[in-house]
Amino acid sequence: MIIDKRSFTALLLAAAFSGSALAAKTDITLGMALEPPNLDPTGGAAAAIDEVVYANIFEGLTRFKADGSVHPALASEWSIENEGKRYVFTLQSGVKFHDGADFTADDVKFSIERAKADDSTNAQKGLFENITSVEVIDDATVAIDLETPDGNLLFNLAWGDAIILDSESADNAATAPIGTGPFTFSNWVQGDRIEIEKNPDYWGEAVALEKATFKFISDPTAAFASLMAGDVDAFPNYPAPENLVQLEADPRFKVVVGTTEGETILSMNNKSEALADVRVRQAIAHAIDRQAIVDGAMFGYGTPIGSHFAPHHPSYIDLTGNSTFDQDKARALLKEAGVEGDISLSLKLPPPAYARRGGEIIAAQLREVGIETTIENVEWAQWLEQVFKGKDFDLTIVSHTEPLDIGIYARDDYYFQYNNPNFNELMAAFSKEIDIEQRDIMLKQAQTIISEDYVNGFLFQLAKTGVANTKINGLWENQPTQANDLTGVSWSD
Amino acid sequence: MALLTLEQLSVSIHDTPVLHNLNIDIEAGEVLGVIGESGSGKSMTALAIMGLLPHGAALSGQIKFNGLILNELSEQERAKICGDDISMVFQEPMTALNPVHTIGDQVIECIRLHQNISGKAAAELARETLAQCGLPPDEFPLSRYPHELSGGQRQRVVIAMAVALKPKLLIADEPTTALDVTTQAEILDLLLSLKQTYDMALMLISHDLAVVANMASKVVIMKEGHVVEQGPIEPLFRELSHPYTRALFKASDHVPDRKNMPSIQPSESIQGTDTHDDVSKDDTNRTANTSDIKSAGTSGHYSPLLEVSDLICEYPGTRQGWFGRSKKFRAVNEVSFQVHAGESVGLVGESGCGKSTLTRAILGLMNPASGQIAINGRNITQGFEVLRHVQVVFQDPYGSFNPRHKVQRLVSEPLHVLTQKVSSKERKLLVAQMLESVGLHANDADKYIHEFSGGQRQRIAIARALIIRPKLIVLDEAVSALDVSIRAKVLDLLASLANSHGLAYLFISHDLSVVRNVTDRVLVMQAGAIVERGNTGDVFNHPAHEYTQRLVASVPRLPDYAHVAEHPL
Amino acid sequence: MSVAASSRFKTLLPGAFLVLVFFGAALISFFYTPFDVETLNIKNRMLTPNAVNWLGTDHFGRDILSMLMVGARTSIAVAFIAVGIGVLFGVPLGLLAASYRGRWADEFIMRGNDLVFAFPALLIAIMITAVFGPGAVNAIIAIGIFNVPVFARLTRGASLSLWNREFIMAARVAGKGSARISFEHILPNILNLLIVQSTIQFSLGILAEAGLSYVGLGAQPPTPSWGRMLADSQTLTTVAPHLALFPGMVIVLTVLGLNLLGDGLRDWLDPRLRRER
Amino acid sequence: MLLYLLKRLFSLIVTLFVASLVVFVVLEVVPGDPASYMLGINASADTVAALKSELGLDQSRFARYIQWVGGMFQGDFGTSYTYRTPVAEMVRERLNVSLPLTLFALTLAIVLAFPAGLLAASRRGGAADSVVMAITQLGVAIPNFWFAMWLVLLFAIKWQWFSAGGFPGWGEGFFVGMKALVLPAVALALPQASILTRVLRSSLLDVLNEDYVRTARAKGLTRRQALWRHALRNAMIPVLTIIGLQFSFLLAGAIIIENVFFLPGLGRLIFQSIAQRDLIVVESVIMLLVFAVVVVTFLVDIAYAWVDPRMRRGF
Repeated sequence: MIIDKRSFTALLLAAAFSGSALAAKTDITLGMALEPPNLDPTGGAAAAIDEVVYANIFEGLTRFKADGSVHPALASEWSIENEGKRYVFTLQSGVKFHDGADFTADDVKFSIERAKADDSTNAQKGLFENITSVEVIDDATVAIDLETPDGNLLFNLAWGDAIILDSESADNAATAPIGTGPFTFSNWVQGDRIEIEKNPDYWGEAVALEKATFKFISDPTAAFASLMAGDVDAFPNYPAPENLVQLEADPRFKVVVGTTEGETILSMNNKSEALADVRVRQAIAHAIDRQAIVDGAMFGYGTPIGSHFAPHHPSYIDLTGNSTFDQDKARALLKEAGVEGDISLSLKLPPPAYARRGGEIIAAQLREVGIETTIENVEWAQWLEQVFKGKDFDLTIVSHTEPLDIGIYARDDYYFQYNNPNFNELMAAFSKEIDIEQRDIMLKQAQTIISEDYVNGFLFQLAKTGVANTKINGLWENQPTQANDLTGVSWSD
Repeated sequence: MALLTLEQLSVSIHDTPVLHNLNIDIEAGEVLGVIGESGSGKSMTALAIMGLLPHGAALSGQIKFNGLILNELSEQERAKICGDDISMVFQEPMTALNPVHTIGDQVIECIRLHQNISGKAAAELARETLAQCGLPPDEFPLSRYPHELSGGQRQRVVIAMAVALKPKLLIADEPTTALDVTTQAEILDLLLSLKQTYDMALMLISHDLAVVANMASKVVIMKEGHVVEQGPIEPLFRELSHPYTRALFKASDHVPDRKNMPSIQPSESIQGTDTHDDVSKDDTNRTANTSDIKSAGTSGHYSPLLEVSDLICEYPGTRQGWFGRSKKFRAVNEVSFQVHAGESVGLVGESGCGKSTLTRAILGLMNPASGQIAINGRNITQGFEVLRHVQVVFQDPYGSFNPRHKVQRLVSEPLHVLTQKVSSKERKLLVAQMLESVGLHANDADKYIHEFSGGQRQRIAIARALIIRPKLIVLDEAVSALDVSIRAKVLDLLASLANSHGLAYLFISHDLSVVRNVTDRVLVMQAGAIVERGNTGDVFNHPAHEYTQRLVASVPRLPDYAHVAEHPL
Repeated sequence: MSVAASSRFKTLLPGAFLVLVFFGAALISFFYTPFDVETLNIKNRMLTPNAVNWLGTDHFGRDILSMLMVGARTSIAVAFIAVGIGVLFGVPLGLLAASYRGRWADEFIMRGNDLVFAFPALLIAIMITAVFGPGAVNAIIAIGIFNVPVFARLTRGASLSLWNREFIMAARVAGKGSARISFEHILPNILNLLIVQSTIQFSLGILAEAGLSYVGLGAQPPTPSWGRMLADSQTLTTVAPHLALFPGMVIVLTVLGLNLLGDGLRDWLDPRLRRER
Repeated sequence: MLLYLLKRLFSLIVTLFVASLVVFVVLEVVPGDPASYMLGINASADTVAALKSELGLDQSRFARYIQWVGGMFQGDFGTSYTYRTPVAEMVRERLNVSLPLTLFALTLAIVLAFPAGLLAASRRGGAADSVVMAITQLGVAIPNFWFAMWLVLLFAIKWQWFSAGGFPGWGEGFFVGMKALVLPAVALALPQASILTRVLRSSLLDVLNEDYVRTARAKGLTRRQALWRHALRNAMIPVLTIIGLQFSFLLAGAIIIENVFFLPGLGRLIFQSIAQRDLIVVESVIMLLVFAVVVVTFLVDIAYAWVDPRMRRGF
């Protein structure tokens, strides 16, 4: 067979071209500690769902960006009417779901009403409580009416639980998610990985990656091994801070330490016999050496906090001075409360390392001032049942990862059972307040109240410790919400 | 030159000498008998020749065969001779064959190891040899597995393997000891005829003088690893000049002194309760009598010590079909007999005839399907105190004692059956008494059972049986496992105890010569039924039933020239 | 004799030595440990072996040698009690089954055994901890449950062959009942077998405790246990390998010691167990 | 034999039935429910209730048990609460990893154990025997997960010959799949091979004491020939029992190793499902493992008959 010379050259060129195109990688493998149980962010609370689908497969009307700010997504713009009680959204045009269906205002109505419905299984149903109705004005315009003015609506709509689904495919979102995002779902090997591919028909700015794989590696040793062996390219939430030093020393990797919305606290049951006395709670607060916990449990990663508030938030005030590490003071307080050397508390620890390791350290620290604890390690399901629902605990350690969630202290039946009418009033006023300055003042007041009431032992703000191949750009540094937004991710060569 | 010569052969195992400077010759085509009691080293000699000594054995001297010094050959070279020129038959046919291979494979393997012939030819040869050994191919195809054969048939397979290649020397180590007496006769005949056919030398190892006497032309007598004497058999057995040989002869046909026994002959004429046509009901009139006079049994006031009537014992068999009833195997079939106080009754029969089941039933260890067992006129189902008049001595002197307990506790165990409490002081006294009455010392009570020899253990077993002063002792093959000399002593002991304690014995054995010497009456059992009964002497001298005749004829006898024994069989 | 003697030096003595070392360490830890294991010293964490902390310190700055000594208590206690449960329930069940051999009670016990046996040990542990939460006590129960059929089967099997022995018949002729024979005659004769099996199960118990603690189903903090030390150090193998090395080696040596002891005991207590003939 | 098998089959079914009851009852009392787990801490009570009814968890226990067992008879294991996919499908996918891993490890164990056991038995008391025995003593004593840790450290992290774990799937080709299973299989096989070696050796030594081996030697077989032709097959009975036990042990016992190597196998599925209170998955997987144990025991019985003709007759 004789090959035409010109076509041969063309072949070579093509090969050379494609070769150069391959020079920068277009696929990425991300490690995740937990596998999502399903892929429907509107049907479950698991952070892992959002970590796969948020901004990649599904989009909402608004979205969070890396710095936590709220930006337009499927809604290109909006206007606020009726004294803050009506939001009119203009939708992006030309948006199609991955199955080819058109995205219209009907889908928005469907999605919000589905989340609000009586038989809804949305884990954050509260986000939609204030919405009275959704009105389709035309295909590209939709209006949301509120019961009371709400400064948080755009923020709320950016949550993964508020993404927009197509009524046709919504029921299958758990296993076959059909969204509008820049990536389409392609494969799920349960127990091992989920693969997504570039959506060629994406309405917005095209992404650099062709393919992304989320690999589930729950074991921290395995996580380390998988990075070292090159099985994964990045671990946005690296589960073993103890190895970070080593990874940092490795030129192949960069370690990015950012913040999360996770206030890690030693929750106390304010209604339990021993802890109803504020002096005991204060004693515990003083008995705790936060830095030792950050060092011992998180290997130095994490910022000590003195109240239930994220340090990177503009309204943050440092209240750690209210609960300095002072064992003598702790002992004195216990004596004052009349329980010196005669106090034994249960300490229930959910699975994460911050809780299990932190719990061991706290138990040792409390023992120093004469408080005995009985550690009980529990699974999350058990924790939810016994601690969260049953309030059958004295102490527990948990990281509250929802953004700006100081409002939980206003819920009287919340699991730590804090009950302060003044604080409740403050929070009620805050939710109606639109003025930025006023809101700032209120938030500072709120932080101070719970800090001085020693509601819980405030430990540290959970750090986001990500590890990535040095050639990867565009991964989120902080974690304003649970997400592995890949839209801006690319390889440099 | 001799075919096989053992020169100054000594063997020790883990530095314990077991053979001392043996010098033995076997000429081609001759039968050499090797006689000795357990521990005499006769089996070890055979294993030394075959190169199969156990782990840790050390050998000195020479084993010369056909000009080769066997013990200097390599394992491979030796393996070429074993199975080809020299082959061996072992004592235990039940375990001598590999259970997972067919008998054909095992014979063929032997052939093909030494001869380079096709599998087909080897199979043909195997078939021929098996047929020659009494296993015709139509009944016993090569595809049979060992577990499908009886002990005698298995021994024939082992012999077939040994003779398939027409060896020059066949070593048979107690080839019939584990077999029934009728089978023994057949196997011995087979060995003789094969020896003739193939013109091979045969080294026959046995503890049984009569077996050897009938087969061998030359004999070696061994004791504790030494050759006591050897030479042509006839002069040796005729003269019995060596005291050990003489003692062996005397012991092997020992008749204990039972002259002082109270000669109880209760009115036997009214006892017949047999239902079998072919069995007489009456000792004084043993001719076949088919008439039934059962009713007579109830007349008279005398109640026998043990009365077994119409006893049937069954075992569950394999089930027929998924839900089908299992067909039961009847081990004891309508057996009736009596034992009277002070009497010694023998029960003989070959393995599987049901005598063990019968024993178990009498001892209350299993429930009969129907029929009655009465002791002193009371049914044994009425409770264990009825059984206090019966005790037992088992065959195995090693297995019949709990190795964890001291003799004191072992011997006193049956006291449990007594209704009244016995204080520990009384117990001690009783045990001491019993031990002394069986010829042991009172202070033996503090020892463990492993400190005693087999014969001593049987004495302890007897002491244990005696302690509650039973009227009847069941001797279940009680002397079968003992060497002849020890057996003689135990039999003497039993006889004297019968005299002093007025005991009755039910003497169960497969060994006809012993039964003959120690019992007054005998019951012959076959396939679950008693086929013949009567005074011991009459039954053995003039057996009426065809089976009894066969049994008696099969018992090996010492040749007439050897007449040290007072009562040749 | 020489065989027995040589095996004693090859297995029994080294085994006994190793086991004594670790039992001794566990006992000593009640009175003395080089450092307090309840006090954390985060600043001194993950020190490599040195003159002060002979085996280094762990991720909380605790002395590893002291931790191993105290951890020995947990491992040994868990394994010991679990074997105890197995013996306490399994042996009587086995004896009962053997004395009712072939009858429904036997069948019932053995089918029950099969049922327990059908659940892999780890599954039992997972199910138990799911219900009652993780902890040393539940690890004991899980391992113990698994030991029951082991001992029941062993006891039944060994007893069955004894029931056919003539000395048992002699006892029955002496009018003794099944229960009495089981305890007077059967039990003493299978005791050696049970002791040997116990050492084997003991070593398996130590391994099982380590495995359960490793996956978080075993002993809970602050109780130190070898398995938990391994679990805690698993992410640190690359940073501080000695954290995983020492507890692992201690487990290996203890299990090795117990196995050698078991083998040695088997030869020494009763050579006949190795089969007569 | 057939009758015996039928009898065994019957007791197998009874065992499975009782096991299903035990599993169901035990897991019913486990605290925590899948709906609250799935919805997290901010969910309202009526949301949880809605999800519960959607999952069918509001039905009576009896009804759910009947539904579950009834479904299993038709091969329907129900639908996972959290994954919302048929359990059968999930299990099949996990079996694709667990079963090959188990077989791989078992094969490895057998391949290692047979030569070692034969060598040790034929050179009893010799140097080779001592070496094999010493190695197996260690092999039995080393916890497999600890061994696995060092394997990962050396072969995956240091030398990078194998990946540290994970499973690419059989879609990538047989050898790619097998390569991913090498380290876990080695970690699993080491103790099992040691156990098997010891059992084989002692079983061989027992059999070598049997009369028929002496008979074979008298026929002119050398010690080694007798070992191969006559002892090995007879020594297989205890070895088969152990292999059967090991199969079921490996299938379920790989849980820890699956964790170390983050393999998506059955063990991890159990762990994950129990944490998520996906009880229907837990129940079904446990039943499957119990079923496997029972069936393997049954197969071992059949294998006995294949090895030993004495077992073939009667019952």
